[in-house]
Amino acid sequence: MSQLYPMKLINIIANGALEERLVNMAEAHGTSGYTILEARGAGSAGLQTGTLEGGSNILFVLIVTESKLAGVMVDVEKLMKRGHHLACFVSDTQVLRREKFAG
Amino acid sequence: MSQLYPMKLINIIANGALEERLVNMAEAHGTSGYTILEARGAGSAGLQTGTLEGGSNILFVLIVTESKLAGVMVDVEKLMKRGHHLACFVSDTQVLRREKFAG
Amino acid sequence: MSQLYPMKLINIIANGALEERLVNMAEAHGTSGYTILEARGAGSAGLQTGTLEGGSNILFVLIVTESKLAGVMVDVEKLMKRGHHLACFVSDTQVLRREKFAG
Amino acid sequence: MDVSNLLIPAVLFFALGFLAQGVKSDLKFPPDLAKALSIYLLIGIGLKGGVELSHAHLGEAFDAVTAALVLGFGLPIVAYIILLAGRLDKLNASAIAAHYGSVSAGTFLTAIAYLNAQQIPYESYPVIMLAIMESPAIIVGLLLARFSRGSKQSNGEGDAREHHMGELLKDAFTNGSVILLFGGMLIGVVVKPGPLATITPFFSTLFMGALSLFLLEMGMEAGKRIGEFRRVGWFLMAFGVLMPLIGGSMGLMVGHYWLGFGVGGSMLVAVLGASASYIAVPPAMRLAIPEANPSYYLTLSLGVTFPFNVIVGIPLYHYFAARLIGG
Amino acid sequence: MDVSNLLIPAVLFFALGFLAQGVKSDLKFPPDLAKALSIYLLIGIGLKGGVELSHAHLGEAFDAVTAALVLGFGLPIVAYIILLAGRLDKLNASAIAAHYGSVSAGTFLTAIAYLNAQQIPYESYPVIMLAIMESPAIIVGLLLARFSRGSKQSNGEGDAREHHMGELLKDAFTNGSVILLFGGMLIGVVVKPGPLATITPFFSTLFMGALSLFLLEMGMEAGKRIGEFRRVGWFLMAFGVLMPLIGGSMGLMVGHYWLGFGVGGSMLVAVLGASASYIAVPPAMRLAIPEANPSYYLTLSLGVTFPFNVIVGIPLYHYFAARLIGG
Amino acid sequence: MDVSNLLIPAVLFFALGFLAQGVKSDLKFPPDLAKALSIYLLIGIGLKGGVELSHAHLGEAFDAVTAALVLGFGLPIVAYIILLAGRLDKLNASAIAAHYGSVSAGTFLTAIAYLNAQQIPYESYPVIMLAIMESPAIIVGLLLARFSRGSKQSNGEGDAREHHMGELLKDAFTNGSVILLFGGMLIGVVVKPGPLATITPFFSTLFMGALSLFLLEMGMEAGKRIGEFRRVGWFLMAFGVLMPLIGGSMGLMVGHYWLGFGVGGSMLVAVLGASASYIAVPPAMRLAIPEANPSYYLTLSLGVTFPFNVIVGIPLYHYFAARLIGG
Ligand SMILES: Nc1ncnc2c1ncn2[C@@H]1O[C@H](COP(=O)(O)O)[C@@H](O)[C@H]1O
Ligand SMILES: Nc1ncnc2c1ncn2[C@@H]1O[C@H](COP(=O)(O)O)[C@@H](O)[C@H]1O
Ligand SMILES: Nc1ncnc2c1ncn2[C@@H]1O[C@H](COP(=O)(O)O)[C@@H](O)[C@H]1O
Ligand code: NA
Ligand code: NA
Ligand code: NA
Repeated sequence: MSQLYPMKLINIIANGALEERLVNMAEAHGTSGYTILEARGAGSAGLQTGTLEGGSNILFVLIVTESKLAGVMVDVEKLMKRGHHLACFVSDTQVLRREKFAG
Repeated sequence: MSQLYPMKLINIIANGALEERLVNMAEAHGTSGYTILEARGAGSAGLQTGTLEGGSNILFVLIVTESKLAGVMVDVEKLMKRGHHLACFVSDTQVLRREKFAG
Repeated sequence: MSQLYPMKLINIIANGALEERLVNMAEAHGTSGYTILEARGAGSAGLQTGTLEGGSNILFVLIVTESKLAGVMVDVEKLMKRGHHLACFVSDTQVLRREKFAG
Repeated sequence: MDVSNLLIPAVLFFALGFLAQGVKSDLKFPPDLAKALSIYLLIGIGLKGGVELSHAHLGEAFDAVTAALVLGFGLPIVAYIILLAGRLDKLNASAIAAHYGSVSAGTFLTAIAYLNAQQIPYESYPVIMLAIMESPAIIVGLLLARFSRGSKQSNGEGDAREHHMGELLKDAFTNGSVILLFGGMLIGVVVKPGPLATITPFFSTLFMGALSLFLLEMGMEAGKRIGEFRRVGWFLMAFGVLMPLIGGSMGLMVGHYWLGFGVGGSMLVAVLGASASYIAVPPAMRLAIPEANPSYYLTLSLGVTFPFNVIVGIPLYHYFAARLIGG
Repeated sequence: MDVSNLLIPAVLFFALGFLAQGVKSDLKFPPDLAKALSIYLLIGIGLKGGVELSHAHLGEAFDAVTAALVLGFGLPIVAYIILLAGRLDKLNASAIAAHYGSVSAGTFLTAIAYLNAQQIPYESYPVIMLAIMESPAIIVGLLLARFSRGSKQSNGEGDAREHHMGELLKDAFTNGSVILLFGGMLIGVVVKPGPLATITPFFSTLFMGALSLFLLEMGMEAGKRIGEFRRVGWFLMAFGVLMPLIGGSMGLMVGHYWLGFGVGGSMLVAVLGASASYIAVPPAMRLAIPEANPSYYLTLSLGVTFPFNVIVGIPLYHYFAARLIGG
Repeated sequence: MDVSNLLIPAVLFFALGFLAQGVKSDLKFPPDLAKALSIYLLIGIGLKGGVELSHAHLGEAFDAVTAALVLGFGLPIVAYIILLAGRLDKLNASAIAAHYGSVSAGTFLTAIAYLNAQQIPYESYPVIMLAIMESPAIIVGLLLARFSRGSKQSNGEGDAREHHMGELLKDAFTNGSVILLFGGMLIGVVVKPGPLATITPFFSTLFMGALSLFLLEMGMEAGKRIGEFRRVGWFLMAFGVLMPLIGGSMGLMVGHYWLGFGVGGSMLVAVLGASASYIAVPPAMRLAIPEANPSYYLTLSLGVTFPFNVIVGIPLYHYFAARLIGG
């Protein structure tokens, strides 16, 4: 039975314009990497049809160790405090290789 | 340490033709919003290559408060009872701002 | 209140070239299906901008019964042992219809 | 029937895509490319139809429209009866029938390319018939399904369905393909030649090249469906080859005896009758007949009937049109 | 003002898309298609502008650039004052103002198509002005927002913001649209006619057709925004119709009295003044004024002002240009 | 060597994309656009090659094919030796070597545009060589890696691998680029001029414009890789500039002394030798040599060698070809 190790799965849904900021954030916290998916939707910032840059969302996925979670959350809250429209949710997950994500 | 609040993360994978129905459902339950991602795959409805409208899936993501979950599930089951092919799975998650999702 | 049944949600992020292998794996384990989303990102394999086949990721999503998890993990580890660059994480989830996924 | 007639880009690109799948090539098409191309092609046909409609003879146009409606409403019923005779459940039969009553623009355009390559002239009305034939079959499918459900109507869900019905009928006339075809047609009719000429290079000059690219991708799509054949079983597979022959001959009759078209035009009506929709109808059936199994109708229309028509059907319908009319 | 002038492909395709949404058609466009088309169109305009710039009269070009800067810096301030007068909060006012100081290439190109269709000649400088006018309004919006925030500056975040400022200003000049327009322009200037001719079929011959397809999708986008109208409220809705009229008349004055353009040229400057950006500015405002509500400015520029300009504004500005100059 | 020769759209658009990244512009390309364009371009080259092949002299064609095979099998071995000399591990060396033995269609087409711009004639065979050279290097890389793994073979996984091997070899001949190039070529050969002319506007007239758009995006891609330079280190960076010079000179020799091509043709063979694949080979190596680090080979082929060839290499190879042959 392969061993699984607990990690935190951070999901951030925001306008594509925030991509660079989020990537920098991930790198600043020295995560093993990051994943981005194109998304559409609607929320407090209105309709995001995904057709124009100004109306396109991304789903930014970040797997981090428990220890890194707090730090990332602080940065995400900073963005929200500045007024950026984004949805952030965190779930428990497990990964196959701890060393890969514990950087 | 930033406070995180428990929420339910609903995922629905279905043919793109169901998008309007799902969006209406989300709005009927007064969620703070919804997110849609393009997807491909295979299931009981066969191969969904994503190339033609009739064979393209969406991943419909909905974050709701515990209290709203039951109601949404009832609507999803209605769709399934009508025969619609979809996969629905629910996970526990936590969000940064409760007020944003508790609408 | 609609009944929800526990399942395992397997997520694999890898280069698109691995798609066929992953699909075969899912079929080998007799899952009810699989879902694929296009993704970008960065990791130990470097930048994956999604622009060229060689630099495009997929997010491969698989819902399986607790009992099938171990078997799938073994296959995923085989891929990793061969050197394939991929991120695999598993979460607990719940589905609306057990019989749909318990195949 | 000279095989070299099949050596036209449209057919060869389709074959190439099909073959690429056959040898399990890692060739991938961005999913959105096919969607973009089909939008482009539908607008292009619409514009072409509109221009021709603008100097069409009204009486003839009216006949063509009526014939299209007859085929659109009639063929699904024929298909439905055959499918029930094959012991297929009523709901799947309704959904599949709708696909065969409707048309495949890709097949129709391949036939056009085939005729152009051999400099065979053809009437312009079939283009209009193509647009007309998108919707009726969807409605027939809807009604067939509704009656199939029968008793279900009595229970509580019934009302939901009733209420539903109107919306679904509306959908049949507002589905994407219909909007693009008729929209393009209208624009082709009302815009003066001057301004229209500014978009001709895009929508007309490039048309056949774009069609080739589209067919390459459709060839791959068809190839991917082969794996689904075991799902649909032999009876349905046979239906996927038999039905186009029935629809084709009915189309041929209508084209020749009713509309008095020549070899080219009659063959095109045959193609309309023979082809099955894989763009407009599948999403419509997803909503209208959710109980039906999408892998049945997609595999049949895209994986069986489409390749059959492109490779075998078109030259066959041409051959019979020539025999019948003597072109 | 002959209504048949509106019967040009660009306008009709926009209307078709808008209508498709109105009837709730299931017509879907692959999201990436619009992005690809706007990239194509911006390069195309740039190349066109570059070729014209290469045989432009420097003095006149300089005047046009100055005028563009004046409009680009002036219009947002006008918009800002009106919005504050309407009791809109300062940050939303700044963000919206930036959109109206900038321009919409889609609207501009529709105007070009409109002029071509009626064989009305026009000066080439407005193309250059279009490129110039992308950035200034973004900067004005930035500065307005910064002052609006006022006190906030004092607290800790302040420095972060300061530090921020330079980067944001830089963004204004390096945003995608600016790069494509000026890049295309530069290439149009430096490449010799021979090599340039090799890309003309792609970027020039197809241009109007590609524009039609883009406008079809933009029509759908505009249609989708109608649902958001209740969000923005009546005052902003009115602003979305009033502001283009103000910007349009200012543009008309500048075009005629300052730059001495004819009917065609003056009308194009009016369109630059009247149009609001929905491609370059929204993402810029997302970063520069995150506090503002994106559904306000997107709904206004794309859902209200864009349709208004395409259907009503363009012929209107033409009418007044003709009255003023007597073309 | 007149610098103005570099002022051709292809090169300038590539530079524009590279620059856009350099200034951190927010310019984004829809990911699928590059994939769609590369499919289009490969088919386009194939068709062109097919047409030329159809009136090619068989003996000469045979020589060209042989030469292509020699380069395709030889160059990776040269690259491999150099890389091992630089103390790179065997598996990464094998993967990188495969990229340099194969070719870059984007680079080749830029060279074609460069020659056209200066009206320098060139032989048609290099197009065929391009198609031939896609696969051999992949096979060499595979074999090199297999031997590198050595002992591993003995353990249980071995058989898996053995079993694997055939499939991987098959992949080399069925990868997407090969299918499109040879498929296009075949279609170009068998289709009669009449029907072929119907797709020429799409695949041929637009070709250079589409190439410019593709290179714009590739310029951005290359620019994004700069951040990865520290990952690959100095030795590999140097290799990325040195190897094209070696491959280029070998190509030049082959083109001139073996195939007896003129300046244009010899330069094109040099470009085939000098260029490294970034479309077909990376995914192949992902499967064939998973242990290798993809950021090495992608950064080298796309971030170092591609820009080097487009900006410096092509004029350089032309210069030497002219010196050698005296054009
Ligand atoms: N309740 C929700 N469920 C799923 N996605 C949401 C929800 N609320 C917001 N989102 C997504 O998050 C994006 C940004 O949210 P907002 O800040 O509310 O505009 C929206 O465009 C949606 O895609
Ligand atoms: N076990 C599974 N794991 C992941 N995705 C699934 C699974 N089963 C079904 N799906 C997805 O859900 C879609 C609809 O499922 P179905 O109703 O079985 O056709 C499929 O096309 C797949 O994309
Ligand atoms: N910590 C992480 N969080 C989110 N995604 C990741 C993370 N690490 C890797 N990935 C994704 O997994 C892919 C493969 O990872 P790797 O094997 O490290 O190259 C990367 O391209 C990323 O898209
Ligand atoms: Na039919
Ligand atoms: Na303006
Ligand atoms: Na090479």
